[in-house]
Parts: sequence; structure tokens; C-alpha cells
Amino acid sequence: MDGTGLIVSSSPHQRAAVSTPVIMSDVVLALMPAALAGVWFFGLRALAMMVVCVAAAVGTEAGLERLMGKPVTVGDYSAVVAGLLLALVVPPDLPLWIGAAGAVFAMAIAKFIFGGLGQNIFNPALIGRAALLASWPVFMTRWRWPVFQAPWIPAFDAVSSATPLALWKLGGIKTPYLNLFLGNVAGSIGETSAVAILVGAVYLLWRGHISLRIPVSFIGTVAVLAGLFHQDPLFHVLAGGLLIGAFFMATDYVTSPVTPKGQIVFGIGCGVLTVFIRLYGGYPEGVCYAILIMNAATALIDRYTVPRKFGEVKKVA
Amino acid sequence: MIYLKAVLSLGLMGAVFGLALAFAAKKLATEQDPRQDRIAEVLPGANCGGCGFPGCSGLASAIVEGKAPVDGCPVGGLAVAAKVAAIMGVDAGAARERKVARVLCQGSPDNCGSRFIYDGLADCKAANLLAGGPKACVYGCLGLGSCVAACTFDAMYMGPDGLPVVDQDACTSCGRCVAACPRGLVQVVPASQSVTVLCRSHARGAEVRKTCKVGCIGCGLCVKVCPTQAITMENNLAVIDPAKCDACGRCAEKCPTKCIVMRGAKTIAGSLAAS
Amino acid sequence: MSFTSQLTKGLVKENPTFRILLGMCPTLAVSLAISNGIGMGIAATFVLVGSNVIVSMLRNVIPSKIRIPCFIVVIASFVTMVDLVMAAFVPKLHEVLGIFIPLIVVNCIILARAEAFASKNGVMYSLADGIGMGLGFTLALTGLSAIRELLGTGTLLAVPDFGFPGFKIFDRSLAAVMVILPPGGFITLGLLIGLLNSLTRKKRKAHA
Amino acid sequence: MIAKTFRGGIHAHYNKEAAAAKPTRKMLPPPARVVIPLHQHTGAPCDPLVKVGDEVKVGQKIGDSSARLTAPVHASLSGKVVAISPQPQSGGRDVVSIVIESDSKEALDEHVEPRRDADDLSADEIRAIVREAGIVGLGGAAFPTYFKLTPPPGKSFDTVILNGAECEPYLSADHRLMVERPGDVIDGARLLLRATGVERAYVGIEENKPDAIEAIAKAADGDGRISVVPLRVKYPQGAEKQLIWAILRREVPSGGLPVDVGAVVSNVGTAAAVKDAVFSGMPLVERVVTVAGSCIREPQNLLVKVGTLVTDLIEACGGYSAPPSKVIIGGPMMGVAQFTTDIPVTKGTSGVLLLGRDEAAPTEPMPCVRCGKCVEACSMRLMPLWIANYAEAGRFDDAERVNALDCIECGCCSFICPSRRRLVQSVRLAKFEIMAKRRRAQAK
Amino acid sequence: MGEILVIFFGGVLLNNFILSRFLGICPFIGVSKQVETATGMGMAVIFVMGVASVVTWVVQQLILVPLGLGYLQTIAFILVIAALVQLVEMVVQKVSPVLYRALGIYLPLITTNCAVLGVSILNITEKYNLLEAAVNGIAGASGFTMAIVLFAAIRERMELSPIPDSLRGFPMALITAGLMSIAFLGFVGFRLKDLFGVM
Amino acid sequence: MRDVLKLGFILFAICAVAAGALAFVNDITEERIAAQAAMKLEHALESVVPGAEEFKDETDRVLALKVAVADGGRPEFPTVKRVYAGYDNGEMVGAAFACAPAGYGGPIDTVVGVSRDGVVTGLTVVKHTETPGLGANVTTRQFQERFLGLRAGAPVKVTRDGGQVEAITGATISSRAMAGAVDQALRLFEFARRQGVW
Ligand SMILES: Cc1cc2nc3c(=O)[nH]c(=O)nc-3n(C[C@H](O)[C@H](O)[C@H](O)COP(=O)(O)O)c2cc1C
Ligand SMILES: Cc1cc2nc3c(=O)[nH]c(=O)nc-3n(C[C@H](O)[C@H](O)[C@H](O)COP(=O)(O)O)c2cc1C
Ligand SMILES: Cc1cc2nc3c(=O)[nH]c(=O)nc-3n(C[C@H](O)[C@H](O)[C@H](O)COP(=O)(O)O)c2cc1C
Ligand SMILES: Cc1cc2nc3c(=O)[nH]c(=O)nc-3n(C[C@H](O)[C@H](O)[C@H](O)CO)c2cc1C
Ligand code: SF4
Ligand code: SF4
Ligand code: SF4
Ligand code: SF4
Ligand code: FES
Repeated sequence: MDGTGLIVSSSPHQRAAVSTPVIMSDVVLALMPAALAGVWFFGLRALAMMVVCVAAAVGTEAGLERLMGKPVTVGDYSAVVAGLLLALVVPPDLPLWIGAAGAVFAMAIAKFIFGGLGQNIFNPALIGRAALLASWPVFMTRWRWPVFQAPWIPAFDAVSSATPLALWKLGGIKTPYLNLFLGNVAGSIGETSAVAILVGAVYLLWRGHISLRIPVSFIGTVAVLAGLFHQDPLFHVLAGGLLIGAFFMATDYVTSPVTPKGQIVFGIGCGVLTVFIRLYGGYPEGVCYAILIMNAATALIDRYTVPRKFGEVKKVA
Repeated sequence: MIYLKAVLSLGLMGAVFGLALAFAAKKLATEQDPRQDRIAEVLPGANCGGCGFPGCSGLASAIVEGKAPVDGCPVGGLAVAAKVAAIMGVDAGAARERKVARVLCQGSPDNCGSRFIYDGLADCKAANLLAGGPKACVYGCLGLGSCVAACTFDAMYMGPDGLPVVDQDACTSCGRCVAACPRGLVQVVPASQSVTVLCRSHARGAEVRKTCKVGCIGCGLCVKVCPTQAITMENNLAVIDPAKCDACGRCAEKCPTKCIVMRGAKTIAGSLAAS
Repeated sequence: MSFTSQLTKGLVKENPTFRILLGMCPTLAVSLAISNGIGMGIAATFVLVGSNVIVSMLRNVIPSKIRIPCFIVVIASFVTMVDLVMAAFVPKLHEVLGIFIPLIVVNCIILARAEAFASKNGVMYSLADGIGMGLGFTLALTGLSAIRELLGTGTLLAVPDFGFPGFKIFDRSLAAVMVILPPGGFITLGLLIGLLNSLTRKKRKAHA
Repeated sequence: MIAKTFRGGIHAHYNKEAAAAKPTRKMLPPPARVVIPLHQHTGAPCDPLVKVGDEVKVGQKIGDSSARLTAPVHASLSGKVVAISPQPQSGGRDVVSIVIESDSKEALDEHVEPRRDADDLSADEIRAIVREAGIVGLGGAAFPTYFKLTPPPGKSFDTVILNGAECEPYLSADHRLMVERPGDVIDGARLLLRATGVERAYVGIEENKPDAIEAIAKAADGDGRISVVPLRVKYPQGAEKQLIWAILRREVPSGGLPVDVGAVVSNVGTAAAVKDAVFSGMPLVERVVTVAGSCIREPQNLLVKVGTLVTDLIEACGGYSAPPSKVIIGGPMMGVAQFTTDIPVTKGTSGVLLLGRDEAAPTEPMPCVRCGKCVEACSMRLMPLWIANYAEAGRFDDAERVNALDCIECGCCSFICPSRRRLVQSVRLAKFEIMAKRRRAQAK
Repeated sequence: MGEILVIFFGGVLLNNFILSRFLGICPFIGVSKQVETATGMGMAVIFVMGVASVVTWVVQQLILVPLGLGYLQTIAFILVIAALVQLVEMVVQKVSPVLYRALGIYLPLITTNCAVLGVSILNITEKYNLLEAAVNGIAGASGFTMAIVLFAAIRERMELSPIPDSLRGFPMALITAGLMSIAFLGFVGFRLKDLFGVM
Repeated sequence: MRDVLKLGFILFAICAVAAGALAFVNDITEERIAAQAAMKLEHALESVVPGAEEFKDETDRVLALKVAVADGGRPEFPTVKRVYAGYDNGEMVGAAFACAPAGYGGPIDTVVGVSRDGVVTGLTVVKHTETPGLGANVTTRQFQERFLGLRAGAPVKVTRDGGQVEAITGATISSRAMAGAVDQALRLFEFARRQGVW
């Protein structure tokens, strides 16, 4: 009675090789240069933060799934990505327990209760960061300049504990491009080194996991608007979390629009908000909030940027 | 003086607005049967759509307009029908019998095998569209639980044998499960109906024998043994007329594949279990 | 339905905050500290009771077309009275609750009770309903405030304006400030309602 | 010249080499019996013209219908009719079929004879011949070709497009045909031009078949009306709406047909079949089937008689090299998985694919991560993830609102989805339910 | 002009009624299941708040202040608002029964929508002139509308998500609003005055 | 028409009764409330200008000065809202400046006291909407004491901006606002004194 034992499924019977876990682990791989740069510049403390955040994120996801009797899905690596990204966007000297608390909040509140992978509205890592900033602002705004100094990296001795954006915003001091590019400046663990981030970004682009639509429209908008406000565009692109945000966080599939047009709108929106918060906001940096605010608008953007379907009769004006 | 000012100014404002409102109410009055709101209030408010109208307020307006009967809500049952009838000023009519859903198939994987390995959506309709579904019997339950998913009253669950089970107490006879089943295996029947043929196969006996241990093979023994002539053979399937059946249970006893069952008997698989 | 059951239903079964889900704004806005919660709860209860009684008394006089303005006027009168009296005789308390008191007028619970209950029931029942709902509101507010005060400041029962620092549970620098900011209000209340839901749901399943 | 293409689509592994490298072979010996379904085309099923026990000859018409949209069927073997009964067919359906047992004589029906006046036939005459020959589209949909060649009232053609894209992985029947019989394809094209009264024809061929492009271009050399258009290698380049867009930059309106933009699209094999029918008088009783996949011993293109059981076909290719886990009629992108090989090759069968355990292993779908790849890949520019989400939630009205019905089931979305979601199946479910609802509404 | 812009963007972004002031939460959560109804509700609120701002300002400046009846502010305002909303309700019921059905019990709730009374009182405490008061009312309502429409789109998406049962609906709405509110913390401390060149 | 009038009348009656009741309550409470408010101001002023017997509101006098001197109409002391001079036995002993600098969550209503010889003698926050636990620390004695004894001359700034006052950790914005208020109070005092107001 068991039939022929043949498998019957709906077409297509051939699938692309790339699967979600593969993409997620590629993102982890792509973050490695930035992570290594973080360890290089901020010491083993940075490594400890990454380990703690990843462990807390993975543990929270697995624990909650076990608790609710759902299948455990940490094998898709998305929790690893979230935990790692959170670690990369917090200050190096943040107490580890605060990092862990952020990861738990991110995974439990921003992701799990929304239904897990793919269902969350807001970028978990960024919610984690924003929640930490709102909860422990004192710890979250304590910066440090890198431990590592090499003769070939130009030394730039500014006020010891401010990020380039804060230095510029409060004191009008502009950090040299080369420092920003290499990353020996104060800032979050993984955001300082532009070159490391770009290496990872190129890898993701080459693998086809992300498209240029969001990063280019995001970064482009920041550069153009900064120029319009008589700021230095290159400084604004290199300083702060713009690069890691544009390539790794605004591109998070789950929380950005699915339509090509929508992605461009999203990027532009992020760019505009970033510049305005940087120039006029209460914080020196606006990337995190800009992305989160646009996350809130993603569902609406999708709705209004549906592609014109093939063969749709054009409306006669 | 202070008092006068306060009383007069606020009082006048009140008066002005009172007049404006009263005037507007007159000018802008919309025709709405007051009974509609009252009916909407007594309806269960589940907005399940089981009545065929868009939600409870939809049914309320339909009832008021005479487009739906006072017992149009399958969920509320008699109690609600009576209240609605009272509002509408009519008799609820003959007491409507309580109905429940039943699944007319006992073809668990043990009883009825499969034709192939299905790799696809866990949805009976989708599976049914794919080469006619993996079930060996093309009339049998696919066991993917679309009916269970459709029930918004938590009245169905998948039993241990891979067949859906109706919780007879929780079922409101809304009929969503009926619409969800691609094979027409779920039917809403009077709760009192006790003898049921749990098979919908119109295949010839020999074929049924090949595919399923508990299917109706159309042997006709039940027709012969029924004292009230309640059973007829329609297209290789025994059909019981509930009006004639007096629940003697002889057919169930005689049926060689045990596809006719009596409610309450311990042996019943599928829908009638555990109530 | 007896007087007592009218009185108790507001505590749990029909708790205005957790079950009927009304009056969210003041709930979220004032639940920063237990002292706020209790003060607000008492003031609201007073208004609720007063307006319920008056509305119930007037229910046959007020035509339905203008019932909302009428109810609102009644409610606003009570609120203004509380406001004035407090300002005059207990200025310290008034200062603590100051900005929240006019908010009582627009607390959805009060109008909702006037509409849904007092305008259809007798004076005694309406009185009971008012007290019950008021206490339910107070209870919910206090519970929520306790959580937020503890997590957000590390203390419990602090009344800074009276110079009482409260009981220190852990160091302030460790407290998660966000809990007493707007997001914390939303999220804490959401989780709390979810928790109560899952508790009562489990109970229902256990019954079945 | 830059190869033309459309927006969207995917790049799949083509796996064509194994069969495409070899010349087409005729299946010999012919099968001992054939099962000829009376319904193997779009349109009304045929009524049998023979009885059990009748003797039939190759090319003899054995089924036809008086319906407007239909295609007659012909015997592909000479021998005796042993049964007329429902027989399993591709897709798990049973279809009334005529079963013929061979007498091994291969005797031709008397109607089958070369036509000498083939060059002077009028459009109507060509269409009549095409109909009588039971020619349907060989590109997959098996749409009766004569019907397609007749423009509906008020509409007209200006272009004939021959579809030589063959974008489905594994399949290479059209490729071999174009290389081996380019003259017949071009003759067929000329007949189609005459039948439609059009002066312009294009043959669209994907760039990965340079030999076919060359052969067809050479055959068409000197006929200024016919030109070859190289196409970018991208699936579904051969889908007619995408093909028309690539070649003519015209967009077939939603719910419309090629004729709405003045085009008629036919598969190159169909054109060759038209040529055969007109010149040699041979109805459509044979077709080329690509047999491929990791489980077949000798992958190849085989010219087989319509009605041959797939089981026999596999035998003719040396049998299995490993037990297959999946048997597919058609290509891997649009083909239909079977649970048995006891089904006949029909006019629409372009390939038989035998996939092993690795390629066919069931995949566990993960939640949609909203990567948007399906949106980018959709050849109809739909929102596959939305349609699927709604379908899975049973919200078919919403699925309809987001254009489920425009889906051509090309499979790009499922192919590309990194979460392995069953998008096409969901969309298909939605389409089925929407159509069912429409039918119910109409019945009311 | 600059000050008007400051008031407007301040109301929409910085002091968003829903996300940072906790005013008007009940309709925000009740009428946000669909983008269409949310938009309708938003429009109704914009209208009501705009008109209410003007009318209450007039009542305050022309009646209460001259007569020295400041203590009647709350009661007078709420009376005006209640009557106004009811008028709107009647008009909507007449003009668009569909919208009326969709807004259900929430139209009357605009009356008690804290936001309307809140904005009226704010207009007075901030010492706005008539134009500024009107702009402030519209701004507050626009902020409400923005939040509710974004939120409705999110809810439509969440509709299909496997959210734990006990959190479905209301709790999830609150939590999502909380996360939105975290995102909007980004506007805290925003120097609109500098942006628009106002002292 | 009759019922229209009736509705009008009912609402009139209810409003009238409500108004009457409130007028009554107001009557009893009005004076006390006014007294409370006055007391509160008095309290604040006394706490920042020790030794003053009575205060006079001299806002108009002082701010009028500024308008005459400042060009372009751009007010130089925008956060200063009111100015009170404190007298003891008719002798001016100090001035209190009610300021509303923009903090993190909105204006911080502060009163800054300056003694006759131009030294900050006191500081009190009347009303604020800063974040509890952060900016709200501007109300703490510990923070306010950092300003005592400052005098006009070097501008008052937080250390981060190169000044002398240490900011509250994590609440630079609030601290900066307070520093700004003190700075303006001191400068206005100096200015007024030089103009010969006192
Ligand atoms: C996704 C998709 C892919 C297709 N690919 C091909 C193809 O590669 N070659 C082909 O001849 N027809 C292909 N077709 C069928 C064509 O759309 C069209 O029906 C056919 O070319 C018409 O010719 P016919 O009627 O002669 O078969 C495809 C259809 C779809 C929907
Ligand atoms: C009712 C009907 C009428 C059609 N009429 C025409 C026609 O006039 N011209 C044409 O080129 N194709 C016509 N077609 C065929 C379609 O264009 C198309 O070839 C067929 O549906 C299969 O396409 P596919 O292989 O791309 O799925 C018709 C199809 C149907 C169902
Ligand atoms: C939720 C939240 C509340 C805050 N509240 C205040 C505040 O009340 N006062 C203040 O000056 N800064 C406040 N901040 C701003 C940060 O602490 C800001 O980074 C800091 O003021 C900048 O100064 P710093 O140089 O000390 O980091 C708050 C930030 C957040 C995220
Ligand atoms: C390109 C890409 C970027 C991602 N960025 C983030 C991110 O910024 N934050 C995060 O929590 N997860 C990120 N993820 C992981 C995952 O998508 C995310 O946790 C989902 O939001 C979980 O549903 C990213 C994944 C990919 C593929
Ligand atoms: S079992 Fe079927 S009929 Fe009964 S409540 Fe559930 S869906 Fe409705
Ligand atoms: S009864 Fe029907 S819907 Fe339910 S599981 Fe069986 S086949 Fe599926
Ligand atoms: S939705 Fe349909 S047309 Fe679009 S990619 Fe999927 S199968 Fe192809
Ligand atoms: S390709 Fe798959 S995962 Fe990506 S958006 Fe489409 S359905 Fe979702
Ligand atoms: S309490 Fe504010 S709207 Fe309900």
C-alpha cells in the first residue's frame, strides 16, 4: 500500500544553491574584517563583548523557543548575526552584562515575540543598541581611543574620549581621513574601520547577498545632503556608523522593503534622517535611529512601491 | 456676580451646543433601524463569517432587512436566536437542532497508505492539487489538517492517528472546516445523529479493498440488514437517511470493514472519538 | 448580579486596564512611580464614583442625542473640583499629581463607564461599579508602576517631592532608565497584559 | 549585437550537455503498445472514432471532436485497438485513452501522402491541414495550433515569432532540431507566415546555442522576411510574453494574448511539425523527447511515438543507472512530478527527467526572510511572497488583489528563494481557489 | 514662518502625541488594523483637532479670560470638544456610512481622546496665538496620523506572523508602539529652531 | 422645534448647575490657591537670595534696558524670563533671575540668585521635564552647589566645553542648559549694574 516511493512536489524541481543559513553565515564571514579590526584596535575586551553578545542572542532564541515548544532555529545563524552586529555597535568598554542585556532584549522583544526569523519589524541589533542607549546612557556614551598604535598609522591625539562625530559636533575638530579610513579612532567596536567594513561589504555584494540599492542611496543621500548643508561629505561618510549601518544593517532583509523601488526610498529616507539627526539632533550620531525609523515605515513603503506588473495597462493620462 | 457670570456663560455655551446638536440631529438624521444595534449587541461578536455575511454587524443588518433569518448565526445557537427573535418580535420558530461537524473518514496512515512521498505545503487543498494527493484513496483524508487550521473555535485538533478530531462540545457548526476540506470529508450533521458512515469513497469495492482497510466496499450488507430501509447504496457508497434511521445499530455490527459506526462506541476512530 | 459582584468585577474579571483596555494614556503616563499610581488611582476613583452616581441619577432625564456632552460636563465638574480642592488644601500632593489631574477628564474609562454602565443602571449599582472600576484601575496602575519604578530607578515607593527616597533595591546607576521612558511604558504594559492572558488562558485549558 | 532579453528571471544550471551533444535518435524498436489519450491538448477532449477490436494504421485519425477548440488524435502504431478506457496520465489524472497493440507492420494510413501543391496553399487550407493533423504547440502548453493561427475578430497579426529559446534546463530537443533540421524549421516558418498573412518572422534562440543560431540563419538566408534573434541566456526567456517583450518590446496586456500585440508565437518544433503535415501529409504522431537526469543510463533526445509509455522510453535509453527519487515530465522548472512511469508520452511531453536522491531530496521550508529575491526574479514582476503568504493564510481574495492570476508559474521565485519556500505551489493554490470562486460566482 | 514650521515639525516628530506624549492611545490601538481605516481616522482627528484648537482658543480668549473664569477651562473645553465631535460624527454618518462603520465606537472616543483636550490646553499654556494654536492642533493630529498609518501597515504585516497567542492583538500593538517609540527617541533633543533659523 | 429647544435647555441646565457648583468651589479655594502660588515663588526666591526681606518684580525695568542697547532686536538674554530684586530694609541685597533654558526634554524652569556683589548665591529648579535619573539630577543639591560662588567674568560653561562646571554624567545637555542659565543671569546682572539700575 505504500505506492512507488517516488517523491512528488510542485515545480520547480531545481533550486538555487544559496539558502538562508548560507547567507547568514556569509554575513558573519563578511563581518569578520570589522570584528578583527575591533579586536585589533580595542583589545580582547572587544572579543569578549562579541562572544557574550552572540552567546546571549543565541541562548535567548534557543531558550525561548524551547520554552514555547517551538522548533529551535538557531541553526539558521540569524541570531549569530544579530548578536555579532550588536557587539560591533556598542562602545568597547561597555560592561559585558549590559551587552548581554541588549542581546536578550533584542532577541526576545524585537524578534521572538514577533514570530521569529523574518517576522520582526525592527532591526533587532539596532533595537538592542537603542534600548541600551536609553537605559544606560552613561555607559553607552563612554568612548575610548584605540589601544593599538603603529608607526604607520598617523597618530591623532584629540580629546581622549570622544568619537570623531562628537569631536566635530561639539568642538569642530575634524579627524583626518586616513584615521577614519583605517579605524584608529574612538567609536563602537566594529564601526571605526572603514576599510574593514568595505572589505566585508564587497564580499556580500560579490556573493549577491545584498544589492547596492540601499547602501548607495543611503550613503549617497548623506553625502549630497551634507554637501548641501556645507559640510564635508567625505567626513560624514567615513565617520560614525554610516558604513556599517548602510552595508550591514539597513540591508537586513527582514526589516527593509522587498521591492526594488522601495529599497531606494528606504535608503534615501535613512540618509535624510541621518544627516538631520547628526546636524540638528540631540545625539552626535543618527544612523541607528534613522534605520529604526525607516524600519517602522518599511511596511508602508512596500505597499506603495509594488512594481508595475508585466502587462499592466498603463493609465492614460 | 461671579456666580452669575459662571452660570450664564457656561450655561449659554451648553445651550448653544445643545441646540446645535439637536438641530443637526434633525437635519442629518440617518435612517437606521434601532433594532440593528440591539441585535448586534446580542450576537456573539466572533465575526467569524459563518453566517455568510461580513461579520456580526453584517448579519445584524441583514436580519433587520429581512435578508437573513433570526437564527442566521450558526455560532450563537438557540439562545442567541431566541434573543434576536425577541428583538425582531417574531418567534424563533421550531427549535433549531444543535449541529456539529464530523469527519467522514477513518483512513489513518495505518489503514490507508500513500501513493507517493509528498513534498509540499502542509495544506490539504494544495496537496490535493498535486497529482491528486498522496493518499492511496483519492476520496480519503489527506491528514494535513486544513480543517483544523480553519476552525477558529479551537474545536478541532489532529488526533494521534493523523486524522482530525472534532471536539463536539466546542464545535459551533460554523462550517469553516467543511469549506476547508478539498475532499468534502467534513460535514455538519445534527448532533443527535448517532449512526454514521465514515467513508466517502465512490470507488468500486475491489479498488477500495486494495487501498483501504476501513473503507466502504459497497457490499450492501447494511442495506439488507437495516430494518427501517434507511440505507441506500449510492454509487458504491452506503448512505443513511437520518430521518428513517432509528439507531438500532445493526448495520454497524454487520459492516465488514467497520466503516459504519455508532456514536458512543469505544471503537470509533476519527471524528467521533472523545466527546 | 449583586452589589458585591458589581464591586469586585472591576478588580480582575473586567479590569478596565487589563481586560477592557481603556484609559491607556494616563496609565502609561503616570505609572512611573508607585506613589503616582496610587495618587492618580484615588483621584480617578473619586471622579469615577461621583460621575457614575450623578449620571445614573440623571439617566432618565438626559436625552440620548446630547448624552455625551452632558456626561462630559458632569465628569469635568468633578475633575475640576478635585483639582481645585487639592490645590488649595493639599498643595504638596497637588504638585505631585498636578499635570495628571486634568487628564482624568479624558480618561476613556470614565466616560466609558458612564456610557456603558451608569446610564443603564441604578444608583447603587453604579456606585459599586464606580468603586470597583476605580479600584481596578488603581490596582493596575500600582502594579505597573511598581515594575517600572523598580526596574527604571532601582527603588520602590519613592516619593521624592515629600523627600522620601523610597526603598533602595539596587544601585541607581544599574537601573534601566528606558523602563520609565515612553517605550518602557508601552512594552511593560504589553508584556504584562500578555502575561495575564497566558495565565488565564492556561486556566481555561486546565478546566476543559 | 547585444542579445535581447526581459526584466527578471534567473540563471539556473543548464545540465544540457549530456543529451545535447548527441544526435537525435529514433526510438527503435517501436513500442509494442501505445496509450493515446483522447485529451492531450488545451480545449475539448476528443470522442473516439474507433471501437475496441478495430484495426488501425499509423496516421489514422482515431479521435476528434466537434468543439471549436480541440485537436484530433491519430494512431501512432498500426495494430489493434485493445481498450478504450481511462488510463493514468501525467499529473495523476485518469484520461480516457485508446490503447493500441502493435502488429509490428508500421503500415501507413492511406491519407498520409506527400502533397505536391504544398507551395500554393491558401491560408485557410494550411490551417485546415494543421487542424486535421492534430498539431498542437510542442512548447509545452499543447495549445491547438490552427486555433492560434486564426486571429479573433477585430484583431490581426503582424509578426510571427518562432520560439527556439529552450530555456528549460536539461531539455535540448529544440536545440537538436534546429541543428539537424534547420530547413524544416524555416519551411515551417514560411508556412506560418502564409497561414497568418504576415511578412515578418523572427526566430528567437538563446546565445548558448551558437550552432543552432548559425544553422537557422543559414537556412533562412535569402528570405528577407525571416531573421534570427540571439537572446540572452536567462530563464524563462522562452515564455511567450517575455519572448515577445525581448524581441518586439511589446508588452502583452495582463490577461491578454500575444495576438493583442499582433504576435503569434510558436515553438520551432511546432513549425517543423507544420512543415511535415503540409508537405508529407503526416499528422502529429511522433515527437522528440529529451530523456535526461542523473538516473538515466544514456541521456539523449529520442524521437518517439505519441502514446509510448514512459517505462518503455526509459528502457530504450538503457534503463536506470540508479533508482530515481523523482520522475518529471517536462523540464525541472515547469515540469510535473510523477508517481509512476506507467503513463504515456503525449504531444506536449518535451522531456522526461529522472532525478536522484540528492537532487530530489525534500527540503524543509524556512520562514520568508523578505530578501526580495523572488520579487526581483519574478518574470511577471509580481510579489510572490505576498501571494504565497495570503494563500497560506487562506486569504485568497487578498491573493487575487495582489495579482495571483498573472503568475505564469515559471518557478523563478521558488528557484531563487533562499528560504526554500513553496511559492509556486502556494500561488497555484491561490489561482485554483480564485478560479473556483469565480466559477461559483458565475454559476449563481 | 519659521516658528510655524517649528511648531508643526515639533508636533509631528519631536513631541509625537502617541509615541512620546501618551495622548490618544486608545484610538491609536483600536483603529489601526487596516491602513484605510487608520487613514480615515487620522483625517477625522486632524479635522477635529484643527477645529477644536481654534474654537477652544476663541472660547478661552474671548469668554473665559475676559470674565475671569479660568477655572472653567477644562469643563468649557471639553464641552466644546464633545459637541464638536458629535457634530462630526453625525456628518460622517450621513456622508460616508462606510467610514462610520469602520470607525465604530472610536468616533465618540475622539471626544475623550486625550489628544484633543490635551492640545487645546497646551495651546493655552504655550501662549500660542490663534494661527499657532491652529497649526499646533493640526501638527499634533498629523503626528497622530503618521503614527497610526505606519502602525496600521505594520499590523497588516503582523497579521500573518506566528505571534504567541497570548500576545496577539492588543499586547503586541503596545509592544510595537513601544519599539516605534524607541525609534522616535532619535528625535529627542532635536534643535528644530536651529534648523529653521528661529531664536 | 419643541424638542430642539428642550435639548438646548437640558444642556443649559446641566452646564449651569455645573458652573454654579464649580464657581462655589472656586470661591472657597481661590484665595488659598493664589496664596500657595505666591508662597511657592516667595520660597524659591528666598532660597536663592538669602537675606532678602521682600522681593520686587523688576523685570520690565531690567529687560527694557536690554532692548535699548541690544541692536537688531535680537534679545541677548533669551532664557531670562523674569527678574526680581531682593531688598532688606529697602536696601538691594541681590537679584533672582527666573530662567527657562532648553534642556534635553524641554525648558527647565530655574531661578538663579545673584548677590549684590555679583556672586551666585543660589539655584533652584522649579519645574522640568528631564529624564529621571539623568537630566533630572539638575534638581540635586550636589549639582546645584557646583555653581555657587561663581561670578561674572569668565563665561559659565561645562568642563566639556572648556568651562569650570562639571556636568552631570550622561546629561551634558541638561547641565549645559543650567550653565547657560547661570551665565546669562550673571551677565544680565553685571549689565544692569553697570547701567546703574541697582
Ligand atoms: C515559464 C515558461 C517557459 C517557457 N519556455 C519555453 C521554451 O523554452 N521554449 C518554448 O518553445 N516554449 C516555452 N514556453 C511556452 C511558450 O510560452 C509558448 O507557449 C510557446 O512558445 C508557444 O508555442 P507552441 O504553441 O508552438 O508551443 C514557456 C512557457 C513558460 C510559461
Ligand atoms: C482561449 C484561448 C485563445 C487563444 N488565442 C490565441 C491567439 O489568438 N493567438 C495566439 O497567439 N495564442 C492564443 N492562445 C494561446 C496562448 O497564447 C498560449 O500559447 C497558450 O495559452 C499557452 O501558452 P504558454 O505555453 O506560454 O503557457 C490562446 C489561448 C487560449 C486559452
Ligand atoms: C533615553 C535618553 C534619555 C536622555 N536623557 C537626557 C537628559 O535628561 N539630559 C541630558 O542632558 N541628556 C540626556 N540624554 C542624552 C545622552 O545622555 C547624551 O548622550 C548626553 O547628554 C550627551 O552628553 P555626554 O557628552 O555626557 O555623552 C538622554 C539620552 C537618552 C537615550
Ligand atoms: C544582509 C543581512 C543583514 C543583516 N543585518 C542585520 C542587522 O542589522 N541586525 C540584526 O539583528 N540582524 C541582521 N541580520 C540577520 C537577520 O536577518 C535578522 O536578525 C532578522 O531581522 C531576524 O528576523 C542580517 C541578515 C542579512 C542577510
Ligand atoms: S469544527 Fe468546523 S463547524 Fe465546528 S466550529 Fe470548528 S470549523 Fe466550525
Ligand atoms: S478532513 Fe479534509 S481538510 Fe481535514 S485533514 Fe482530512 S483532507 Fe484535510
Ligand atoms: S510568481 Fe509566478 S510568474 Fe512570478 S516568479 Fe513566481 S511562478 Fe514566476
Ligand atoms: S525569495 Fe523567499 S525569502 Fe526571499 S522574499 Fe521571496 S519568499 Fe521571502
Ligand atoms: S485614555 Fe487616552 S485615548 Fe484613551
